[in-house]
Amino acid sequence: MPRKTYIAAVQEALAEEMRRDPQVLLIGEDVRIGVFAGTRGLHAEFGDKRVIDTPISELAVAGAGIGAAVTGLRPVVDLMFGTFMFLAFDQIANQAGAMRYMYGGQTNVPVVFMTQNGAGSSAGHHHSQSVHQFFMNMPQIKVVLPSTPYDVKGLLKSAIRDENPVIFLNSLSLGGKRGAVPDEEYLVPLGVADIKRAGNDVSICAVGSAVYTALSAANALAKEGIDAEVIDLRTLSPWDSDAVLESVRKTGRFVAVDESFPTCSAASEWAATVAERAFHDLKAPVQRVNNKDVPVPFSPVLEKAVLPSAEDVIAAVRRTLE
Amino acid sequence: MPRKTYIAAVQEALAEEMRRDPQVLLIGEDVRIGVFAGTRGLHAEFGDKRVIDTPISELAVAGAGIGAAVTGLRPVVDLMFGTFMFLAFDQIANQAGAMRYMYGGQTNVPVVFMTQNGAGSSAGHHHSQSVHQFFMNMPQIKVVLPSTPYDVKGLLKSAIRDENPVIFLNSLSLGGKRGAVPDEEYLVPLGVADIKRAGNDVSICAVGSAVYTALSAANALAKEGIDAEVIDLRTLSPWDSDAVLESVRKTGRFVAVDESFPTCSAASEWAATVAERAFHDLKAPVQRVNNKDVPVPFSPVLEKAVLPSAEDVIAAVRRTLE
Amino acid sequence: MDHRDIPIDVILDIYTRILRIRRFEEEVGKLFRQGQLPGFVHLYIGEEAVAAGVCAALTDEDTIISTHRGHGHVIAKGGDIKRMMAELFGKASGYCKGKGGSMHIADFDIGMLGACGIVGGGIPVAVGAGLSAWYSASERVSLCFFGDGAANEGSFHESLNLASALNLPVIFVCENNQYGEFTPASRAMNIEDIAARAAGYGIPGIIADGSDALEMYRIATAAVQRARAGQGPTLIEAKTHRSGGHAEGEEAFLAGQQYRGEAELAQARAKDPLRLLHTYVAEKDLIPADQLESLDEGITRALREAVAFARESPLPEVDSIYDDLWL
Amino acid sequence: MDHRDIPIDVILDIYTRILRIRRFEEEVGKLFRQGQLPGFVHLYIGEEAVAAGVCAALTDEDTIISTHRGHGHVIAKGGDIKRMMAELFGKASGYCKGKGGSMHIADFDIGMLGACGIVGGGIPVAVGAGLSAWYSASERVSLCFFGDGAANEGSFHESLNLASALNLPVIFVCENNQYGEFTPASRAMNIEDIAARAAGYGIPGIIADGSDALEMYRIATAAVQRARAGQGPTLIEAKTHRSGGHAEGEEAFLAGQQYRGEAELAQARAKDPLRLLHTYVAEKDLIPADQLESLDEGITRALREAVAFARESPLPEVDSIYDDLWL
Ligand SMILES: Cc1ncc(C[n+]2csc(CCOP(=O)(O)OP(=O)(O)O)c2C)c(N)n1
Ligand SMILES: Cc1ncc(C[n+]2csc(CCOP(=O)(O)OP(=O)(O)O)c2C)c(N)n1
Ligand SMILES: [Mg+2]
Ligand SMILES: [Mg+2]
Repeated sequence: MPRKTYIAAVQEALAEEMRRDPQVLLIGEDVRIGVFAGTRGLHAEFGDKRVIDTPISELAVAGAGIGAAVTGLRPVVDLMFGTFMFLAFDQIANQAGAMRYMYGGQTNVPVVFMTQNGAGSSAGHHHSQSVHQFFMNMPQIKVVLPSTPYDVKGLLKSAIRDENPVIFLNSLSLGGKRGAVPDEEYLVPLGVADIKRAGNDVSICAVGSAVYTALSAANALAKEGIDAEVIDLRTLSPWDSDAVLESVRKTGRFVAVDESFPTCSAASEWAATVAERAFHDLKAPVQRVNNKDVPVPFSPVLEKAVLPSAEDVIAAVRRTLE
Repeated sequence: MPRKTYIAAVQEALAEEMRRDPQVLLIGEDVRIGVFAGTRGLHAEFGDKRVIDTPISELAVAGAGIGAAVTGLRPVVDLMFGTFMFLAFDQIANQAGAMRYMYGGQTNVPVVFMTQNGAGSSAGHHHSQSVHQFFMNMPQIKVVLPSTPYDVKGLLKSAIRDENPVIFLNSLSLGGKRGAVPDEEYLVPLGVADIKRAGNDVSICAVGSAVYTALSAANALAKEGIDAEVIDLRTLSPWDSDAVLESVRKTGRFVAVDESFPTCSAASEWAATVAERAFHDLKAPVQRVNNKDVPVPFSPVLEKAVLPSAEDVIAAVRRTLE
Repeated sequence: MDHRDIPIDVILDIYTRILRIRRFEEEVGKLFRQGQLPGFVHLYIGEEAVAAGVCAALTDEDTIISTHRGHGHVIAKGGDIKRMMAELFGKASGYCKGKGGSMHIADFDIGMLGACGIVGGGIPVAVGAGLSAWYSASERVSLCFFGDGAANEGSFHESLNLASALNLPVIFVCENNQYGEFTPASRAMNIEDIAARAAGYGIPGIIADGSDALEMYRIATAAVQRARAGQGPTLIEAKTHRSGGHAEGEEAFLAGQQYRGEAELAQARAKDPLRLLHTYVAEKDLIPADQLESLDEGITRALREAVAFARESPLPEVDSIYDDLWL
Repeated sequence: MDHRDIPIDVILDIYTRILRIRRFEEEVGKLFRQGQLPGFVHLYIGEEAVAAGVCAALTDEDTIISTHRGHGHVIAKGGDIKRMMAELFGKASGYCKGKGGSMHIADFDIGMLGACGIVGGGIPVAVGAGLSAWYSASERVSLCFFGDGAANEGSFHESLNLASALNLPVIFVCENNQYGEFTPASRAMNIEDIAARAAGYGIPGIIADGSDALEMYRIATAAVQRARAGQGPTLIEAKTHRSGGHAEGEEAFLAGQQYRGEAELAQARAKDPLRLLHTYVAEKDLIPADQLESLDEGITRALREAVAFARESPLPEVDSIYDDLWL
């Protein structure tokens, strides 16, 4: 299978869906140029009408995506960085996240909001945050955060075909990551986890960049004979709790790894769910590994210190083995 | 002790702090009139310069509060309804929630953002949401959600004196609730929970309106000889995990009651923390009671059905006793 | 006013829309005072000429987006007062099965894309509806109503600029009733005319007498033509008045506080759009008086039926809370 | 240009600020290309006249708020290039102890209330600084820089209107360098002059030649006087050009894509504010050439020291991540 980068897989997904369905279009700031390369090259193929540069107006651009979606199009709205979504928060939460329900099912809202998630550019707090936890709280919003080129392509294609609003998060630090991506068409369904490493001693749950943190911890632990299972949820909402519970039933130990601020995080949700529903299988307390509970500092040495590390994960696993 | 309403206690707190400290002022939409009565009467006493009606511009008004705070004032910004904060989300998260850290401690940010939280007016999804969970995720933001007239007054006064940004949430449905409020000055410190009912069989943790749901469940359970402890956290961030863990060590059972959407909620955080740090004390799985995982519908019969009820809490307690 | 070029049937149509809104809102006010309606209701009385005149300039394919004060827009676009009333009662037979309520009525079948409890929240969505008309090279225009207060929201600014930058067929109708809740527009902004903001986006900004339904119709028609011709968005500022309060039952909020003088209120009521159009029609002898009267009777009867329908409709099943989440 | 009324010492002061910014930015560009600086850097070269002219019109008590392209604003306000450089290197001796970086430099002691990575994010904060000056009846004015791109954010609209409604001493300086990242302003808005938007808020909107530092100084001085006199906010649009890219290293982003023609770039460079002021000073014989030269040498020396200081400064202790959270 050909090996492609994560961001090239994003491009492929967009291009394929735009070719397949003329109702799919792309709007956002500098989508022609494609600052993070996810949208690069699409303007050349699809032109001004389908690859639409906008003013710097996140709220209106998000709303325009919603309005287009409820009138027959399938827009992908590029919002560039996670924190910029805060400017569009009202439209996403109050409109996209409610219209179908509030209007008694009169409409579908097939819009995808795409952005970069997490740290990785050493650019300080405003460019280094994870935002998935906010959208997970919203009942009518789906949230996706893939970790591999294969997944990102297959999931983005599914997200575009989904009839509901989807927050599609690309892991900022994984843009250049390479992996096998078939040339043939495929889809990865939303809501299905993937076991990235099978193991019997402890279940580690992660998404996005944290999957690699988990994997590298698992590899280190393997050398000591500790056999960790790494579950990549891929979709955060709705999330595949069955896969996680099944794994915990096997291992009896659970560690959540999540690059985000800790309180009310995805890791909190996973840990709470496991504690609630797999309590009797647990041999040790659930453990969470998140960012340290501070804003993300600029200096690489500090940035690294606040992000979850393989050492943090190893320590958490050890705590489950005490 | 005189009995006053929750909202009258809010008024008293604001008036007392404005009398005490000329740097305290109030800005927001219709704060002169005081739509929810929390700011009513203050314009008559303090005039145009300290009770400032603004245009309907949540983002700029929140930002103005921040700018005023970093230049020496202590503004209380009234944002009326929780969901309106979504329009100010950028300023709250990216500015208030980061300036002190990002600028290396050069400034304090003594601003209070006040709003109504939760359902209670049967006005549909846009006027019926809890928002505390979003702000709990932000490392540099404090979050308060009191349940009684006594607490709301003492906590609001502390929030105004705090040097850090505080999201101060009034429970929408509790405005008319009466309780003892001394005429003498007092403060309730941020970050300290209050046991609203002592008990030995199960620990129920709640905030705001959910405290009453928990209490009425506890009363019903008492009739069957089940003795529940109800912990009112009062401050959600930073939250008094010690008080909760201590209670769980005693009871061995934990139920979180939280009027909000379930995923990545305050209840998730509490449940995860208890599962992580009091695992060996737990006799049964932790339990969460939240809104049903759907937007908040308008029709009172549906609205009631989505909100956490005493029956939901009783059922959750029973699950811990199985 | 003189509107000789507007055909009688259009005038009658507009008159009918106004009257239907008026009677609906009067009934809603009464029901609310009787404690029969949950939640908040914001009545449109005094502003009917705006929705009626504007919507008469639209086709069924054109879409509108509304506000918290939305009943008038739904009716003007052709909404069914039975399903509206049932929605206000929170009944299963309502437009949104009881999930929306007064501030969230929608009827996608007639291009009414929804009212909105967030001030300014519908404006960006309307840009999207315009985007999709433009994209599909359809004749459709997207129109959106909002208040003077909403014109101070960031969403107003971003939306008008975005629609202008992309040259979309969007018509922005600002209902300047001089108040955002209890704050007068004069205190919320230092300009006389919100229409003046259009220049900041390079689009036409037109001031209209929002009490004159036929002027609203003419101005909207011109804006619609522009939009259909690919000439981009227009901002229309309708100067209007609400003759009642911000929300029904606001006396409870106000607790004796005054925010609007009697003189001002009297002035506002003098510009009653229903009476003005009635007088115009009568003076010019355009429509026979008995026809207008039987129209009123018909509407009143339909309203009685709508209330009965709403009352008799069942409440939604509790389990329906799980419906309409995902598609 | 003719600025006979501006005293020589002011001209020299402005010239010094420009030159200090220029040399700083040139050095930063070099260091970035050498891979010595983490993160993004957005250089201010070509736009120096705006910050220099404007800040020369301010006192130390007046406050400014900046953008992602903020180095020039810090220096113009009197910032310490050593602590700036150390911050860019992510060192403990930096302005923000390494927590802020290029997009988040602040110096509260000199009224520099912070740069900001969120486009338009500083504008509302500046309104608040104005609010507090107004509230304390201080002479202080609050000034805020932002780009043409930021003028399309809701924060711009809400902030200008709010400052106007409350009549606050806030000066909004829009640095219209014709681009928001790679999108030309002409595609992001359908107006020639952002200053035209001021009319929508009932405040003066003034177009300035952002390459002419002395014009910037004069226009800013007038706006400052207005603000101090309680006459409210002003919007100044400085027409300017960035002579480099949006961000250093953008070739990697662009991957060969062009967004600005050579002719346009040449035109921009012809308006180099440093050369223009140098020529003006030389032609009028206002400041001796050797004085300017030794000024340059002094700045260059100071910069070398700043780089050395930054290099030699220790990295922050890892444990310092827990400092500066709460007060
Ligand atoms: C974002 C937001 N802020 C505040 C409110 C509370 N609110 C409801 S209606 C209203 C006034 C709106 O004024 P305007 O836009 O002029 O409309 P009008 O009520 O006059 O028709 C306000 C402030 C809201 N619903 N949404
Ligand atoms: C809210 C937000 N949206 C988008 C960005 C990405 N971004 C960084 S700089 C920039 C361009 C800003 O243009 P302008 O305001 O004209 O300032 P300039 O860079 O030209 O100085 C953009 C879009 C951002 N940082 N913040
Ligand atoms: Mg109004
Ligand atoms: Mg620019």
